[in-house]
Amino acid sequence: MIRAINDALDVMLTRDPNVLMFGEDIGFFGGVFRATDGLQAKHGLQRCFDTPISEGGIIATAIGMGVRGLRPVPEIQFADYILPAFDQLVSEAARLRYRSGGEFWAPITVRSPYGGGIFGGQTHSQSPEAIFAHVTGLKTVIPSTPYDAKGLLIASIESDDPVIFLEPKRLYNGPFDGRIDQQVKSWAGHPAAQVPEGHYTVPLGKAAIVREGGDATILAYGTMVHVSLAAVEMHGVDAEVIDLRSIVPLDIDTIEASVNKTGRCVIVHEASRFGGYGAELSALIQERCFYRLEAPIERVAGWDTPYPHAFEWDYFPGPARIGAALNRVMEKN
Amino acid sequence: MIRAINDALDVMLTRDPNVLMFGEDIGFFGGVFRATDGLQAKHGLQRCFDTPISEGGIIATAIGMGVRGLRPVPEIQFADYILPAFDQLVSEAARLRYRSGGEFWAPITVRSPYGGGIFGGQTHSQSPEAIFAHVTGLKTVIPSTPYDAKGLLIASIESDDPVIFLEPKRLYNGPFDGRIDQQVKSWAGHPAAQVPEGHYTVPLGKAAIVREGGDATILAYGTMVHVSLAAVEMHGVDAEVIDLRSIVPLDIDTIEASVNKTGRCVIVHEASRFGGYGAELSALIQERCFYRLEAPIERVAGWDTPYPHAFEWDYFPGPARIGAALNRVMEKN
Amino acid sequence: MESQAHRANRPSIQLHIPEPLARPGDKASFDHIEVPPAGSVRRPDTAERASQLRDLPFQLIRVLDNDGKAIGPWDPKLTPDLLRKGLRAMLLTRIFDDRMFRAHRQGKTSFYMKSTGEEAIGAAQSLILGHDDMCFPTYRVMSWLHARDYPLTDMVNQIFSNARDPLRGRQLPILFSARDYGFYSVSGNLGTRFGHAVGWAMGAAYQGVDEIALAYMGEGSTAEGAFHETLTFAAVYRAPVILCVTNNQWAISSFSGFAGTEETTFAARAIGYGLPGLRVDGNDFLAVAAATRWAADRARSGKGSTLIELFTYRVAGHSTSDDPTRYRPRDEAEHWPLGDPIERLKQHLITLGEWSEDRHTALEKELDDLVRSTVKEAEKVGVLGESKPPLGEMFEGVFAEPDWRIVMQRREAGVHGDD
Amino acid sequence: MESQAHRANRPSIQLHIPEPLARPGDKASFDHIEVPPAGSVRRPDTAERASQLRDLPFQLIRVLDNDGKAIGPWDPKLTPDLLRKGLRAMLLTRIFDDRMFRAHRQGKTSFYMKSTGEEAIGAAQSLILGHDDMCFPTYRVMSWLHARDYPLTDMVNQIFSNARDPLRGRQLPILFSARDYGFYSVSGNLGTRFGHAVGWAMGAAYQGVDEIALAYMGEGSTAEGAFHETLTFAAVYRAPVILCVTNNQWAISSFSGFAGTEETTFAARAIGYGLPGLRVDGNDFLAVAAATRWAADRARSGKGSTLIELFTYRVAGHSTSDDPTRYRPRDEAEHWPLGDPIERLKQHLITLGEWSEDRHTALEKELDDLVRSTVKEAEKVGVLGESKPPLGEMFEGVFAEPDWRIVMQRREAGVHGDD
Ligand SMILES: Cc1ncc(C[n+]2csc(CCOP(=O)(O)OP(=O)(O)O)c2C)c(N)n1
Ligand SMILES: Cc1ncc(C[n+]2csc(CCOP(=O)(O)OP(=O)(O)O)c2C)c(N)n1
Ligand SMILES: [Mg+2]
Ligand SMILES: [Mg+2]
Repeated sequence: MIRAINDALDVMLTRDPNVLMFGEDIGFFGGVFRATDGLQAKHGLQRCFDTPISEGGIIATAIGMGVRGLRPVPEIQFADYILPAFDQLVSEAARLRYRSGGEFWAPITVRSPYGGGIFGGQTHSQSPEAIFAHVTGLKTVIPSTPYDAKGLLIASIESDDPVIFLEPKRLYNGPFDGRIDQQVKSWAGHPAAQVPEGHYTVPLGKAAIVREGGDATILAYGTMVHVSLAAVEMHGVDAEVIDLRSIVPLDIDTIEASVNKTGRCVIVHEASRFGGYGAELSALIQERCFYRLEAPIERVAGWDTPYPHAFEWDYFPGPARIGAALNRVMEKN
Repeated sequence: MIRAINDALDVMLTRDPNVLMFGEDIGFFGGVFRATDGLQAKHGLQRCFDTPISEGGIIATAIGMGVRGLRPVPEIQFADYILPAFDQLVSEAARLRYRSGGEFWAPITVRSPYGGGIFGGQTHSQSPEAIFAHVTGLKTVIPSTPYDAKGLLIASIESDDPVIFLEPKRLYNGPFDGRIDQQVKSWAGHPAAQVPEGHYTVPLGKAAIVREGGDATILAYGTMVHVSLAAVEMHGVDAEVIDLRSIVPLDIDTIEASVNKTGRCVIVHEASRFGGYGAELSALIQERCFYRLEAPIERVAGWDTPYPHAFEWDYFPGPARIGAALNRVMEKN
Repeated sequence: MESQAHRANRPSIQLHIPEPLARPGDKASFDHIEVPPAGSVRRPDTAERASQLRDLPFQLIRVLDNDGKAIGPWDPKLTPDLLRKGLRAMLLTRIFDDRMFRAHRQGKTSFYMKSTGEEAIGAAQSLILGHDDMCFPTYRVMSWLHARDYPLTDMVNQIFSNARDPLRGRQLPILFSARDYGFYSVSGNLGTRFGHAVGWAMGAAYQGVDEIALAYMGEGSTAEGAFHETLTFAAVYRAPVILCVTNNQWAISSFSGFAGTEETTFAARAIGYGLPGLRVDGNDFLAVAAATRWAADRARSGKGSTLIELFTYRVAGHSTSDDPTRYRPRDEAEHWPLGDPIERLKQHLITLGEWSEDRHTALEKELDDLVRSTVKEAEKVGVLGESKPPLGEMFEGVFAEPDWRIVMQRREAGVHGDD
Repeated sequence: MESQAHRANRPSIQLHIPEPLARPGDKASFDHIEVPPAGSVRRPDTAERASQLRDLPFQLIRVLDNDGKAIGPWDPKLTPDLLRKGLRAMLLTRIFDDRMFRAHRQGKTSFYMKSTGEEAIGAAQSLILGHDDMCFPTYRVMSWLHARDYPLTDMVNQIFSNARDPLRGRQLPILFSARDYGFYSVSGNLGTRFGHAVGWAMGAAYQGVDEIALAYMGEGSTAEGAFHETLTFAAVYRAPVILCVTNNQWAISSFSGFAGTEETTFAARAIGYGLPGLRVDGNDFLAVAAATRWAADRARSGKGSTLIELFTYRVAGHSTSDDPTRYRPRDEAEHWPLGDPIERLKQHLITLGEWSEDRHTALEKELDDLVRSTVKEAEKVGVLGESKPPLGEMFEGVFAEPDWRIVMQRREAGVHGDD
């Protein structure tokens, strides 16, 4: 996936002189995860450069450039470190178009690696998507495959709205499915790792049904898409697995159709459960599919604790926990 | 309510030399809403003082004092302006005890006026409770009456955990119930405006059933408690109205018992709907009361737009919108 | 570890809380403020390195002397026409402010903020910078717009939040936005736009054009982290931006000691970033113009950013919600040593023979009439509560295109068709 | 508005992006760094006003000369015992770091960070400050703990995240906390604890005790808004706190130009806050000790905060995840002009006749053995993945008392009883 992201950035730098990117260590070095590897050398010092360690400053600067008509793609090194820029994102990027009567807006795309599974401890593992989803005026996009990563990232950069583009860092180098007893897989051979050359987009707000099924619906995004597929495989439930791809805008139609069909639903995310994005999904589904639901909607999520270093695999929602939830919605206990 | 808050602060300054407070304009001036009126004169320059305009600095400083064993009660002038301190609250105050293996913690109480109804426009009207509720390690408390305000504030200051204490600014001077065609009321004569002298607490995590009823359950907090009561009165539904009082910790037992009794539920808050705290309530209830629910849980909330100045009363969830939702859960259409 | 025994006879420790020299009831005092004579500060070449300019932040650039003459190397030698334009803008600002403040008392608007005593700042800078430059304002530099002849009716409509409000009822009065007038969107939260100016300016440099940005921050707001982030980015990338601290000595009820001036100046912050820092008499139209032009020339020639402290005094209350007699002597403004910027510019023009008391009185009358008739016109559309933009405007502009939530909620709120 | 025509023949504008003097393959260079002789900086009285100290941030306080002699007014005249303690702490830090780095390669821990070349800082400051003072560290001052004889086994257990980890498996290796050793909780996010030090120090002043705080921030991290907020509060309330910028010139792959040093120093930031700013040779144990003592005396006597820039060089990679040869010349460290702090202190002690090569070799051996045996002991408990604290620890310490969510989730996660 990291190469697909690099490719998307390269394509956009090549196509559009208004695109530029900056962030901590992304210039000469190419980023701590190598997302911008080679881009400064290829496109020049001014198109992809390092910044002071100041997330607030990075986003403020990006907004100012966006106001001029540029399309900056700032990187925040870890999503945990977006918080110093939270005010800029919420009070400025998200509000600018509205409050100025449409005179100004900030077409910025904030890329940031997020999520767990790499033994990164509390401040290199968190999933902050819920606090963005609640902010009116921000879009939040989360890919789960190389194909989607490239297409969604290009669509995000081309969007005239501010986009938080969260990259599941555990998927950078392979489709991790939570089975920690198995050999680490690379993307090689995965169908969605075939990334076309050049420009293409995956539209924001369109979910993907990554597995059709009739017994239950699983809603997931990012790494949890792969973990959910593994859970389905391991637990023999014919579940439909939906990859949301963007959580704002949300593809409510696809979700509603699926749950109306299956009558059962499990929602999965890495972020802690209370007040997480799963709560909104659960609320929406019960509002729209109430008379079709056969069992309570289940949420499988991180525990309501900070992300704990040594307990990585106890915290991370693995296939076993998803399987148990599937069993509960199938009333198989 | 503002006098009850002032009273609580006065009581705690008198009782505990470890209590001190600071914030923008709260010292000599007594705060833009007069919450600390007279406290500097009475307790001294060092116990209640002004600060630089730097919410991040205010909270960082409070944490450092808390670590020493003091119990600082910083004020953030408007809840909209907590965001520059969001990182301090989330990455530091909320995590300190956990990550340090219990060596350090920050018993701070962050007071801040929040919510709408005063024609304050986008940045003086917002309700940010959902983003705090999602943060593991923070408590969030919201009173709706003078009695509760004093008792909950004292309990918050005495709590060893960091507490976000959100004061519904529209209730400072009277029990506003959303009926904008009626005369503005003061607290005089309201039963919960009788505030005992001296020290008492209202426990965190205990909801109040402010109106018993059998037909439906309304969950609300802050200003919306009063608006909900007005809606019940105006629409003639025998609804049980529950004032959550603290949203973390949440009194799930009281909620569960009520909804199991009524089978119908309306959740009300001022904050915008998508990803709001109502989503968590809705998700919890359908998880716990699924087989008792007779109709979809309804959410009445601010629209998914920024808080708009001229459209105050179109945005603010008034008794009419709550009434319509009550009708929908009662299937009265 | 060293023994702590030797500390025994140390003075006892106390937490220092800054206090202003005078509170209500005290005798007002500006004794701590040194006012050097006009013309006493050197004017270095705009190409000089910042490290050669470390003396400037501790001085005060003044051009107009007590007789209304322009003195010394910073005299910007502006044309009488430009000076009269500036005077008109300042006077209009003052008259407009007074009228709007009264409109608030009459319930015609929810909120208002005056810039009494600070009118020179926006007016001078607006006239010195070019049409393609961009200013990132606070709520207290409305004279920028008045200097560029922003349509007064639009302004009043915004303040009345009526159906013709150019910001569509979405924003608090006076938190303006006027792209065509080089005036960026203001918002209620402090400090956050300072960094946008740096990004905008970096964008100009990136595109190879010599447009520059100018940003304002109140002295109280400089305590926000955003101030530092902005200066850091401005310095690191040598952004063509002028960063202004309008030090009017008060932040609501808090005197500037709470922003950290007990031992230094705001201009001195520049030294730590390797930037030039100018400290300027903000009530001196010519000094403001001169310093701005110096910084603009420097920025346009690729030499980067300048920090300018505009030393002034907030004569009025903070806003319509404020009562300054609660926290400072009622007559404090009368003791303020740097005078009234309007009066000073007027005297200068008279000294030059380019203005007269009669013309001044006539101008006052003209502007007063203008404001009155504009308010009348806006009142015909409606004041707060009588008239507002169509309800549908509440749902516009959240995103470039609304998503299903907005579409559904519009409907639920009863918005039909074009409304 | 002024016409823009006169700009026609301006030089063309370009966005400036800082670049270090040398990248991999280039000849390493520190030519831009001036190294003044030891003893050349004046040592003002600790009671002097900050406005009298504005020269200091542009100098470099050094005590040890090239022959290992202590020179000039800043010589702290430490006892040989204290010097040997310091040497031991530094050496232990170096040996421990090397061993842990290797342990990471062997998969025994998830992460590690060395402080090679910077050991003097934590060691000297730890020994100068008192037991009741509190340090707010970064991940790169572990020598503070080694100087105070923190139990090595506990440290290794934390790094191995095993069952005896004093932080209960909740925190990344090396993000330590050791209250009894005056060592505040470190976290992965940068900069946020700087302000806690000010609050802690204000608390001390509030309580009328002369305890002081000392906080660290890497030079890269100074760009965070928190840096400025901290300095502002420290200055406004004259907090008894020493604020240290450890300028090791690199922030992962970014040279210090990205933190804004192309035209100034970090110590110079102090001027804008009205604080004293000292710039100190961070590889000179005596200079660090002397500057710290000066600032501590000042703080304890109610004169407030000092900003100290500790000029040093990050010899190793940023962490176990980093490969510095990708972004700087492989041999850059060898050209660094301020030498190795261990070597310099050792020479000084030898010059004083208080140490010898033999004793040094013996000490190295002793410490190496100590570290080896400690690691063995910790390995008996278990390395990463072999052993961890009981699962129940995941749910402890979220709040003072768990709420129902934690209680239920503990159960759901399979925690029984005490586990
Ligand atoms: C982030 C933030 N914090 C606090 C406030 C509340 N507030 C509004 S204006 C003001 C004072 C600003 O003072 P200053 O920066 O000196 O500007 P002035 O009003 O003097 O022009 C304060 C504290 C705010 N609007 N935003
Ligand atoms: C808020 C935040 N932003 C970014 C990071 C990622 N990060 C970790 S260390 C580091 C470099 C820090 O450099 P410096 O402050 O100079 O300290 P040094 O490592 O040199 O001691 C960065 C960018 C972080 N941990 N926290
Ligand atoms: Mg001010
Ligand atoms: Mg560094």
